[in-house]
Amino acid sequence: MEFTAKDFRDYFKVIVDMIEEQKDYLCELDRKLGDGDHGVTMSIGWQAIGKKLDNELADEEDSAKLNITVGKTFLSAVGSSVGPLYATGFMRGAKAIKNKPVLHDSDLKDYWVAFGNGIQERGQAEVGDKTMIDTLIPFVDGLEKSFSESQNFLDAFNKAVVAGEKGMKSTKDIISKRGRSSRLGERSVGAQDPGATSAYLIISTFLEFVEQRIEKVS
Amino acid sequence: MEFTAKDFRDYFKVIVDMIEEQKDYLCELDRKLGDGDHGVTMSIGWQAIGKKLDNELADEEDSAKLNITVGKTFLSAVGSSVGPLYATGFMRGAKAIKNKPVLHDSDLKDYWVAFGNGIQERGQAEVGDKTMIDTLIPFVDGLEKSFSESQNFLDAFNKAVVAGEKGMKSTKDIISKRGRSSRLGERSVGAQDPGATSAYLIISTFLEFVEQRIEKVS
Amino acid sequence: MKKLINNPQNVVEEMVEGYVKAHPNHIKQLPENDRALVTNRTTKDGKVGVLIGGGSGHEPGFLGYVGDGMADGVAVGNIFASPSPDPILEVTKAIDKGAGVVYLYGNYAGDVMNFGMAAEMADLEEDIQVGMALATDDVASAPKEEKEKRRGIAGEFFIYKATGAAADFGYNLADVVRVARKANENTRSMGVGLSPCYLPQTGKPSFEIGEDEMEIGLGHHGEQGIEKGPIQSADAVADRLVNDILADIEINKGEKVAVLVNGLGATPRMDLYIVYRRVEQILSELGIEIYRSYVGDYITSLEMGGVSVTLMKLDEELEKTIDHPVDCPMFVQK
Amino acid sequence: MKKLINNPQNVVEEMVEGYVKAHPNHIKQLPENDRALVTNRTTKDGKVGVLIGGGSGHEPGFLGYVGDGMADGVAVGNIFASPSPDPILEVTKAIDKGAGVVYLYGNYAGDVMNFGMAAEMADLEEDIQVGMALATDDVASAPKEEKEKRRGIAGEFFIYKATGAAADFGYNLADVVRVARKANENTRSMGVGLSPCYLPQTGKPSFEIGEDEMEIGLGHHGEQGIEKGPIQSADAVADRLVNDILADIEINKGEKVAVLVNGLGATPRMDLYIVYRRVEQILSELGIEIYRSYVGDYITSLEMGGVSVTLMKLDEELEKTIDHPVDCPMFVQK
Ligand SMILES: Nc1ncnc2c1ncn2[C@@H]1O[C@H](COP(=O)(O)OP(=O)(O)O)[C@@H](O)[C@H]1O
Ligand SMILES: Nc1ncnc2c1ncn2[C@@H]1O[C@H](COP(=O)(O)OP(=O)(O)O)[C@@H](O)[C@H]1O
Ligand SMILES: [Mg+2]
Ligand SMILES: [Mg+2]
Ligand SMILES: [Mg+2]
Ligand SMILES: [Mg+2]
Repeated sequence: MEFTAKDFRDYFKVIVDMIEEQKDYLCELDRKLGDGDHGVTMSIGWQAIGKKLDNELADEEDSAKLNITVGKTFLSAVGSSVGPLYATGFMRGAKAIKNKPVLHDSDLKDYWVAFGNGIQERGQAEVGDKTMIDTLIPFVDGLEKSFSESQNFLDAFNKAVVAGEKGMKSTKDIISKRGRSSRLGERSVGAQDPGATSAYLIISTFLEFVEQRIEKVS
Repeated sequence: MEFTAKDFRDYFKVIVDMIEEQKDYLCELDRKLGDGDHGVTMSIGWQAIGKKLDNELADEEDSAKLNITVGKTFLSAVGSSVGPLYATGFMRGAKAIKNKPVLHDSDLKDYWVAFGNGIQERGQAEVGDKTMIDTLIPFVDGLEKSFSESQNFLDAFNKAVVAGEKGMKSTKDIISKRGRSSRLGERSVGAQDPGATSAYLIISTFLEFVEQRIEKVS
Repeated sequence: MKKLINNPQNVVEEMVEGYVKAHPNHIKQLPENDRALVTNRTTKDGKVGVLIGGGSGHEPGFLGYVGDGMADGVAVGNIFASPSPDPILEVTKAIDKGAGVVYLYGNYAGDVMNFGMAAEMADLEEDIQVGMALATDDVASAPKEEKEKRRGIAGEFFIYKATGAAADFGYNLADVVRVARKANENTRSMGVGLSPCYLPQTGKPSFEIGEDEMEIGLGHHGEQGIEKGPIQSADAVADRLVNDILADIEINKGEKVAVLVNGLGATPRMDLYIVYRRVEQILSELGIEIYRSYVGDYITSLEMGGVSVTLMKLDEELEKTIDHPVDCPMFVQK
Repeated sequence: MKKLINNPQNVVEEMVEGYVKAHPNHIKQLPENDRALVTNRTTKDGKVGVLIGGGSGHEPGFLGYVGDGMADGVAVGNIFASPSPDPILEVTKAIDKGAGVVYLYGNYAGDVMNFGMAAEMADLEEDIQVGMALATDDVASAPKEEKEKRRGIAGEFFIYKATGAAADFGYNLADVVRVARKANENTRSMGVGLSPCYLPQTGKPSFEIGEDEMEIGLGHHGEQGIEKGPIQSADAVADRLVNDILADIEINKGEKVAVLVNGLGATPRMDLYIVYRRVEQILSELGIEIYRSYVGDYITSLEMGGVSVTLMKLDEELEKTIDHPVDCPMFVQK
């Protein structure tokens, strides 16, 4: 599989639209656990990215540079909790694919592993804290494991997204230990974490994106 | 007919209870035309009077002094628009019956005429301004006229209350020219003036009070 | 209606008690009447006393404005009801320093009668000279031809500010009254209501309004305004308020104004500054100079939602009064 | 939801614009970043810079507290969202006078990460020393054993007050940070929510609450509290809040406190003073001396209804910081 800066741009544009659709749902989840703004925050951030994609980044051919700008733009636009988290994800991802005009399977794997691990490093959350880490670490672990077995990115990513989804759903049943919702204690049980949900949407959208691209090509 | 300080006290106590019953209705009328507090204001004032009647005034034998204290108590307790108005009514009434241990028909007529005229003097409103004056001036005029014809207080007061009632009802159809409601212009039409209503309640309660007393006696 | 109160009958007493306890260096209750509050600082001999007052429920108006540079005392009424003459008279006696006392209050039937009666008593019984100035700043409350019928709303703040300063400058009673009346003459306000307040004793909303409606020209006791309509943007509201004000008072290019964007109680500062932003734009476009701005809750109506805009046209004398420092429990200006 | 705004997307930009226009003598926007505001007055050379910040929607917090005696600059976030490192860094550069800068913010995941990133950049890229102090005053947000997890609410006001004064006294960075942390150590708050606020962009209430309910321990972004129950009297609420605070921090007879009764946005001053009245009674009964009181809207949550009580236990040094005069657009103390 091959993946270029143009593909990143197209993928990010799909996220821009996806976030607009999911905005209310993400806010609704955050109203139960936090301050009700997660959808708004994601929307502000991705709208800002959308503008960049159409302007400064319209002709960017370096995937790493594109990802760095995407991360910085998101951070500047939103601050908040998820600003530093997702920004770090994109910037660490960028680092992993530096100077590669075209990404191949193992580059893409490296990108997503760096993305997930970077977020964990930034936020210092553990699996079970009821955060996006509950999506991202199972996802990263699944990706690494499956890829080491099959050396096939698409196949491994597929399995990793399934693991991420399971992680996301698990946040429903656990007591929060991080972020705003941690103050709820027992009362946090029963609601799915908004950040875990947006993280899942970002990875599952990537899966759909590459699958559709493959369909088109074939 | 004979009327003493004790009768005044009993009458005023009936008003205390009557106002509690009419409180919400008077507020409701004021919500349409003013600031919605007329019932509250009347209640605060009459509750204060009620306390005085049971304490300092419990043994007061001078009708004039009793009325002066009632007026002052009302004024101190409420301020507001109706504080000075009703207080002046009671104080002018008191002046008209000074030094009379027992009031007879013509004294009672003088009392109520002074009551109504005093209020008009204080507020400088005219009939047709959509205030309590629309109740009180027809009432005073009716009282004077009928009394000069019959020299019978009860008969004259009866007719005067009917005139007052007509005046009160007329406030529904006129544009306000005084007080808070005057700013409404056309929009004040259709609502009955709260002060005209409380003034009517005060005089009609007096009528009921004396009629019942006569029944009891006879 | 949700309120953090105890017995609705006692809200004014308990508020005053809390207020005096919170600011013992600023203010005290007179022993003669617990609705009579005066500054706890010694005021200059020969200074004209400044007395303000009105119904409760407008906090910081009116008790919040007693202190250095503003009022010397306040008579506190029931909720939305004028104080009776008793506390007015007690404050008058307490703050008279031999130079007389000026009464500042809004043009409401109740206030006119009660302050009027107190002034008569001060003159007759106490031999204290009393001057009066009524606030009639609300342009929505009567047409220009009947200006004397207009009620006073947030513009009262500017009248207190100007009058308090004039008294501090050592002006005599006639001059203090002149400044107070000039401040009123030069001040215009207009407001808009979005959501009602609730009288504690009735628990009823002060006015009815639909989910998507606003009422333009609303009075600050919930008296109906001049127009009910669909809720508009902050800019449109600012345009309407400022334009109605400027249609009523001539303010020319190069002239200076003080601006007050006043919240009615429940409106976030965020919204007030968004309204201010547009007010500033309009005035700048017209070349009217903003000398000083006040944005916040200055005269409220319990938890009413909405905003009013006030402009005071300044001359040199009023500028000086606006600059004068103030130290009140609810308003401080350096 | 009824708001006086224009486009919900632009509320923060428009508020900041209005704010800067309203107070040009006090505050200015940095050309590098319009969410970076600094005092428009020259601060002393060698003075430690005081930087505050956080999400918008808490006005007067946080931008209202930039001025003489409080903060030198503020980084403004989106509604209820930490500012990003960019404006924090720009303010840091602008207010550093060679003595370093202290960051004051509430203990929220977002703020911790963004201020932390900015501090790293200030150190690495700009060679500016940065100290930090987090507000963790809300006793309802975590048990005593996990105090470091507690969020910051209205107590931030006292931390700004103390820290701003310490910086003005000429303390060095270490000492300013020490005072800031001591202020936080000595400060406890707890609040109660009666009605929600509405995020401008969603129009949704920040929390659900029944007509006759209140939520005790509510966070100031509408985060759920520790207990939802029937609405209680002002006295009962004050009892609960003060008792929970006093169970958490030892304040002995004869010791002094500063008191803040803070409205969350839509609560009338009347109600706040009624709550204050009871707070004062409790403290007086315990022989705790009230050194100074603040009653009003100091740190809000848009139009949320409710109140919080904050106590800061004072020692001699903190007393001096509390007495220090302040001149900010939204808070002045003589
Ligand atoms: N330390 C952390 N590590 C990872 N994720 C976190 C951390 N803190 C918070 N989050 C995530 O952030 C989400 C909330 O994001 P958002 O609502 O946008 O920010 P805020 O909390 O500032 O309002 C949570 O649902 C959680 O998944
Ligand atoms: N100048 C006046 N003369 C006679 N009655 C008046 C005058 N002004 C007001 N009123 C009466 O007062 C009533 C309102 O009383 P109330 O609601 O208790 O006082 P407020 O207007 O201070 O709230 C009006 O309905 C009207 O009848
Ligand atoms: Mg959130
Ligand atoms: Mg009324
Ligand atoms: Mg009234
Ligand atoms: Mg947030």
